[in-house]
Amino acid sequence: MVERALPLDETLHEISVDVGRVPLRFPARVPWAIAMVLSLMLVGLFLVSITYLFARGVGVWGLNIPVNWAFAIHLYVWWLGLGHAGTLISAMLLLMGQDWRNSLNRFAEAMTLCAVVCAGIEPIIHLGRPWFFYWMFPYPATMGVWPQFRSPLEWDIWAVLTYLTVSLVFWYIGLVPDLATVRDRARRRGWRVFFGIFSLGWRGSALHWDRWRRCYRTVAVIAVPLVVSVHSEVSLLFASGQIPGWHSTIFPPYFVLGAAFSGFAMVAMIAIVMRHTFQLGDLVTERHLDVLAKVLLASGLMTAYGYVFEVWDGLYSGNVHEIATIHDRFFGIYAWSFWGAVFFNFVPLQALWLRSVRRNTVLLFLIATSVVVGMWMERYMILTTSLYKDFLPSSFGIYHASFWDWSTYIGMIGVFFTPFLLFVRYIPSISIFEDKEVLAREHEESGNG
Amino acid sequence: MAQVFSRSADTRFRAIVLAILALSIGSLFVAGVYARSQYMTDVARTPLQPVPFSHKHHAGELGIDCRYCHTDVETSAGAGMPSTHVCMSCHSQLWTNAAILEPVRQSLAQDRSLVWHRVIRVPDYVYFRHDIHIAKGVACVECHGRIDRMPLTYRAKAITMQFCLDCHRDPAPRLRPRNAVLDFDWKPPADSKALEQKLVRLYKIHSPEALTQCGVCHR
Amino acid sequence: MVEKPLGILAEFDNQDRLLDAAKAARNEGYRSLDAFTPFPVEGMSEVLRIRDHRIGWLSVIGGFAGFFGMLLIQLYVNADFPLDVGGRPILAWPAFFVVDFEIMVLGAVLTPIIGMFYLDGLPQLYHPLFSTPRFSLASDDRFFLYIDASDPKFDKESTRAFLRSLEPATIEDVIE
Amino acid sequence: MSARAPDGTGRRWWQSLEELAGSESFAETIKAEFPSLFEMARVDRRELLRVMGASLALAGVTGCKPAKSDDAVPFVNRPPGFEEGRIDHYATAVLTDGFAQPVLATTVAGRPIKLEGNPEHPASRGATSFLTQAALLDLYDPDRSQAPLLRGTTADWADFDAQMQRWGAAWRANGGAGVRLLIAPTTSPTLIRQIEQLKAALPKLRVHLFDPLTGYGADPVTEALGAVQPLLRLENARAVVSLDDDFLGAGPAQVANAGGWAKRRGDVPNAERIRLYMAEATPTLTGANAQHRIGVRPSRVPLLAAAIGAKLGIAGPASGLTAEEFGWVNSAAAALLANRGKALLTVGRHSPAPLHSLAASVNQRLESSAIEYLEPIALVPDASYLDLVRDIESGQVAALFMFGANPAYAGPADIDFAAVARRIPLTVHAGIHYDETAAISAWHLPVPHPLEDWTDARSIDGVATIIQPVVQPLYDTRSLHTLLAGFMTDEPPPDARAIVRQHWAERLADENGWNAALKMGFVAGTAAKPATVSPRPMPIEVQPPPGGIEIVIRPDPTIRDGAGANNGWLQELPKPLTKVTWDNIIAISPATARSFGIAASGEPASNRCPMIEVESGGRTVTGPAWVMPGQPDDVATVYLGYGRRGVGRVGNGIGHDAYKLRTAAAPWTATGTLLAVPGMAVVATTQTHHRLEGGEEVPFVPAADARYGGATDGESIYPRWNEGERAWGMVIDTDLCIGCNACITACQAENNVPVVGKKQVYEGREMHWLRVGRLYTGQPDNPGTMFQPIPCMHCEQAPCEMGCPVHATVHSPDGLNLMVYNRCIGTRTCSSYCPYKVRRFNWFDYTTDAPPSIEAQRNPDVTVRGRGVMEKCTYCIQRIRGCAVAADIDNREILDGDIKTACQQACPTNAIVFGNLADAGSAAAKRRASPRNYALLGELGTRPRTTYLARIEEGEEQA
Repeated sequence: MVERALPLDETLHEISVDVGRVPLRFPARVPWAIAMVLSLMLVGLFLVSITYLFARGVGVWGLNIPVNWAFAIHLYVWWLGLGHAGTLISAMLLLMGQDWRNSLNRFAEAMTLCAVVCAGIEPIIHLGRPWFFYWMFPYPATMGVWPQFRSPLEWDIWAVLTYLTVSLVFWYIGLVPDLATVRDRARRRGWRVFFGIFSLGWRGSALHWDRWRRCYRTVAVIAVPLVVSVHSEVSLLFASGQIPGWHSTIFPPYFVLGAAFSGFAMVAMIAIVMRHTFQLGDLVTERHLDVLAKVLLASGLMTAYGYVFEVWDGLYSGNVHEIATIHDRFFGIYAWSFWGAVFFNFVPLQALWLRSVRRNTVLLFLIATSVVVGMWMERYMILTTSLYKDFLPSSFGIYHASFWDWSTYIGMIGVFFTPFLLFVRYIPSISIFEDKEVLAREHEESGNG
Repeated sequence: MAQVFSRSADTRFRAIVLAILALSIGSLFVAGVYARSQYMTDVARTPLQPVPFSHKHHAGELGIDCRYCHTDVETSAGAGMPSTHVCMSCHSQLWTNAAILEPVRQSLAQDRSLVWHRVIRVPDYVYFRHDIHIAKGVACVECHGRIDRMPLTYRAKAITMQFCLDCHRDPAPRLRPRNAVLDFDWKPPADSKALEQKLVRLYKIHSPEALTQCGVCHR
Repeated sequence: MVEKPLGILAEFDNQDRLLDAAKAARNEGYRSLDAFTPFPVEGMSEVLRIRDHRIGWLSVIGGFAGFFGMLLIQLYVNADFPLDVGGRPILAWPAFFVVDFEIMVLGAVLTPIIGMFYLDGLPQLYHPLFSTPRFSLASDDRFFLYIDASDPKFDKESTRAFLRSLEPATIEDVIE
Repeated sequence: MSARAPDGTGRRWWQSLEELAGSESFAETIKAEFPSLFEMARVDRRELLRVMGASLALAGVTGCKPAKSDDAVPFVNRPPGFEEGRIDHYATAVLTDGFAQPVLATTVAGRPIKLEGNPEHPASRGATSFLTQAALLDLYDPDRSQAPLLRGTTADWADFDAQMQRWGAAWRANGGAGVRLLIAPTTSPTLIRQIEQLKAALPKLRVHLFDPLTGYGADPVTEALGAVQPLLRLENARAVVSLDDDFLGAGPAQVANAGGWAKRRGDVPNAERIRLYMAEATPTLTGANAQHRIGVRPSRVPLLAAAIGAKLGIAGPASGLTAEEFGWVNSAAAALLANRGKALLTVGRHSPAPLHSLAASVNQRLESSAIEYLEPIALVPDASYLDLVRDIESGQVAALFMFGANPAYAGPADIDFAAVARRIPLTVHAGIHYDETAAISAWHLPVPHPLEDWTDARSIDGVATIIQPVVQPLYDTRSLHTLLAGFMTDEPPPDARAIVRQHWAERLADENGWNAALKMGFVAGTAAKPATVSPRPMPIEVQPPPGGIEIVIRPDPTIRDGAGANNGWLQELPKPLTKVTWDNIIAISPATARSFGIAASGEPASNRCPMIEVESGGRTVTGPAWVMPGQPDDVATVYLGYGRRGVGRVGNGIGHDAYKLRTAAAPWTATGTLLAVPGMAVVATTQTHHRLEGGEEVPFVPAADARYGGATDGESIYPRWNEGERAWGMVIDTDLCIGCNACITACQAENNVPVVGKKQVYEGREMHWLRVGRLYTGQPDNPGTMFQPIPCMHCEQAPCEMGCPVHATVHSPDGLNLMVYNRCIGTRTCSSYCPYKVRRFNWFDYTTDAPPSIEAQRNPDVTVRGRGVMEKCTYCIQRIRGCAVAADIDNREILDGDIKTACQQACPTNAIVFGNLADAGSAAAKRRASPRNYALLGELGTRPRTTYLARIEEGEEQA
């Protein structure tokens, strides 16, 4: 018989307690505090970096002509990619009726939110005149000039905004019933007011549940094509240019798969950490990690196919510039990023064929980390290797990341973790009622069987 | 278990939510209004000049030709500000010791320029030319308003890009025969449409596409 | 003095018993029923005859509005200031549809959610039910059947008796 | 566009960082930890203020709000003829090595903003060299010397006059015994006349020439041919054999030579085409444009000369040629013989006298119409610099006046001029900078820039130009004319105009003639008369090749002898072949490099060069080793002009001083050794990539009428836009381009293109709107070299426009790819999408705090770009709009040729043609219709408005 998502000995009440205690009687104060301090320091670094950036101009980064896009844009793609897993897990797997998602979707979605926020910041700070970013929106200006809707950049702004909003509301309506649960578990008045407000007075009425279900599934149905569209549009930001290595039809699927890949890796990392820190072993079981690892392996293989196809595509084109770019990716000065991507995204991954590895949290964590690093290199590779040598030798140039490139990026990691840490601290980070649903169903089955 | 919130909590809570929504949307609206407000466009701003010069008196009542002082208006980008000498060519005879003209006399005596304060100035990335507008029969009044009725000169129109575009998109109604360009009291004839078409042909007015391409004003 | 309750709440310890109770109540002829559960109970909607398809339609409407609203904006701005952009046509439909799609999604997501809260009458921070001592367990592991006083068949005593016949864990009046 | 930062708060805020950056320990730690942060921390005060400017702009989020109205300050008495924003053109000239470069100076509000060639002038025909273009910036150089200095402390002209009167009186008494003038080359008739008069008044006074560009001793040309001025007439040449003569390179004759050369390139039948045979010791522009080039060690050049002479039966037989040399000599000699009358043998200015003598006799033998010998145009000195030094050492010199000469820097290394000069009681230096020599002179006198004061000069064909000032003198300077006049009078000397006018009194007696000459820009009928030359027969001594490395010493391709070292435009101008900026390198051949373990990396990363040390006669210079394709093996070329100490903030302390290897006896060559030394140098090059499969960008056709099947207008799914009556376009003939870079400097001057400095160029952020691509074909040891100017293509289906989210770059109905700076938010998508990478970005605020004098140079018709916006070639839209408005005002059409872009106007070979493609009669349309026409990367379907004409490589012809 199929393995259960949750152990039978768990009761509904225990679920409420297990999850509810995290915000209410916070178990891991010390590690949390340490993490928070660290990520706040990173936020500080970020603030210093962009202050200097805004004060002097984007020249503080190592950018130049031809390589006038690097960290900011490649990290934009990377962050957004990390975000994708959240929506995929909660929406796609919900529609597929995958029970195991219910223990993961909540914090996966939270992770999505944080990642999308980071992704949204990157393109704005990379502007030459960021204080005019609002010119990208169609508002009736006294200039009488409007945005240019043929530009992939314009598409991206809307895509990211939509994605951010949708992820936010999807996450929130899923959260409301759980907030109600915590509200009712809470003893201190402060907590009860806090959760009371944010649970909007949810009562669990059958009528509400009915509407809620319809709504939640509707959003889920729409969210899936949205996710696909978002990273497709990001890929068009490159594919719309004629630069060798970008001008390829493989890009949309290639980007979406890569995104999902890195995202699942990120989810796996976070799942393992949280499971460990908050003793949620009963809810995030080895099975969850196992399934996660399988998905990781699958999307990884597809991404690998993407690499193969991209190379083949370039060679098959017979276009000297395309072939030159492939050559530079293999042997050029940025070859490290190409081979790095190939190695980190493919080699360690193969260990996941083994069940024992899939269920070994330490190994899985390491492999996931390697994937996140690998995808970082891939995005970097796609940008620089195409830009630094495009067509005319007289325009070739080299790019070196400057100190401020790195400080902005590392600081951004703090921007990612700070809200996420607040989330795990104050909000039920696992979907209580959905797990109860699963448990109840399993009791049924066991009762009948 | 007891209620967390009082009965009135709902009302207050909903009010707050609505207020936040209203504020966020309202602020955008306000910004739009602000951008068109006199504060931003400087309409009706009347800078204090070293001499309270009255266009109403000189151009309106005395009917002195604009070009008597603004000599370059037909031949160059700027209209040209009159040199002290020009002022004194009359005021060496008239009002020779009027107190308000003291700065002018001083300027001539000490050979120090009068410092006037501009009423209209476009940003330095906008390349406006008076000569071409005059040549194509666009009257002073279109941008400067009824200068001839201004005791003290002020900005009559909001010189926003939209303002320029409006005319460049549909120049015909703003055209008049060249000889009427400086005439503030000019009235279009009965069949103004016919005249417009005639002028458009006569002055070879370009198409709106050509007139609204960015390179016309921005380089 | 004890005034008329708003309704009566019967507590059950699992969803099957709740479902049976709800069925029974309907058969008894009660109509203004409601159930309060920690999670959406399979089949409850059918039992209580809840058929509300408005959410789906809201989504469709929102989607359409978003798509065509954005398309209109795009058409307007390109008509208002037509500019030659890389020799591309003024009406670049394929390019426009990308953003239209995004806004369609936005509309199709926001309207049903806003609609849901509106129809649910949420947020509603104060509710008489919250005063009922054991109601807080509705969000934990207890399952409640509720018969509202507005029900024509509602009678303080008989309804209580009927509910007791369903052998709930507890029965409580919901007091104002 | 960006608000200025008021001083105060901003400064204090940054003070700490600045102090930090100052403190040594901090710097070290940082350097160790983060090199790039260290770079950042070394911001100077100007940078800091610029920072604040930018940040305050950030604070004021003002969108498109017009600036608050500011003051209008009219004249008290309006000068007659003044008109607001009126643009005037004055015919005048600037100087290159003393020779006039005729120009029309464009002035706005009484200040010159651009120099354009004088189309009337026979020598230049309206073209200019990059040196002429850059001369404008010298005028505005903020580091120019601004007042007389007595031993380094500011003095008064009155003090000097008082002194001068005492000296003058004394010298007139003793006939000027011991008085010497050391003077830089000049062709000024007035000055030459004055010197004659002076020598008449002071018979014992002697005049010495100081010209590091020709050497320090006796002039070899004069030795061989007597005092004559050779003038090439390449338009008459069919076969040219050049022995190390870089006649297309930088110099006073560049424009004329390039013009003549171009008359026999491009659309001429192969039978008329010029064939160029070049043997050179180090790659030069001329070699790059030669069909038959060999690189030889300098010691071989006399041998080759002898061999050619032998072929033509002039010199004795020469032996010991290598196979390659033998083949080259045969074909060269054959070509000469086959083109009697149209053949030319020319040798480098620096060659020893016997070679000049041989060349002259060969050309006479061949009755060459491609060279003329004219009566001397430049001042003929009494003696050389070496004679002067000898006299000083023998204590014969009492007073030395140095006019424009800088021996303390540009003298040979084996003469320590500073020490020598101490033996002179009185030293007076007159120059435009307080330079190395000024620093060791008693008096320093600032002289005006030619655009500031009256003088005159003659162009290489001898035609005299009266140089009229086009701006009030910026500083308290005094012209050489006045200074010289001071020798002969006790009165306060007359001003330059009086002297110049007086000189031309008889030729241009009446004011009309004078005014006509001023208006025209030259004095008619002043061309130099032909001189009869009888070459002194001299034996060519062929030394056996010395052991070790042969060192070739050449002037820098852009700043030359170092006089241009403080000129930002020249410093940032990529050297034609190496594309190096802000630096001089040591060129060695690929093979030699390999022997030192240095490889020419194919990657752009290679602009870090290993250091190498060149030693000769115990003196050494150390510089970046540059692997130069086409450089002969075992030859190291060093370039003069760098390592300056006394020129100014721009030019001081960059590069290495190659004069250290120069000896008085052999100023152009030396022998010595190479030594690889540890360390890498950062060399800022704009094109590092030595790709040898060029030719894809510049295709070949066998003849002018041969068709090249390059796609110009690829098929497109989009309907055609803008079929207006005006369709601007540009066609560039790659067969005419010699890669001289005049277009780049002209563009920089016209379009307010900022100078960004070495670090920025190294980072890949040069701002030139127009680059000249350099392409190599064939083998590294002797490659074919081609040049391709690449401005914006103004694609009809521009990828860049598609990428901009805010309509900041769009297309105009007349086919311009517009860049609207004030709408740009700096996404840089346009540049990412641009296949030609012709866009430039303001990474920092490069303009806000430029020195006032630099701001004075700016073109008021071109927006000064602020920080964070993209910019690029606009086809000089300000000129297009100017013409269009003028035409519209009087309801006429724009005529073909009315509008010339700055690059087109400067181009000496007419390689660039701009015009209305919709008008089939226009020069541009005609060229575009040429069978050689092709679009760069046309296969991308961008439909460029800028197209090229394929290069012609005619097959080997039988002589």
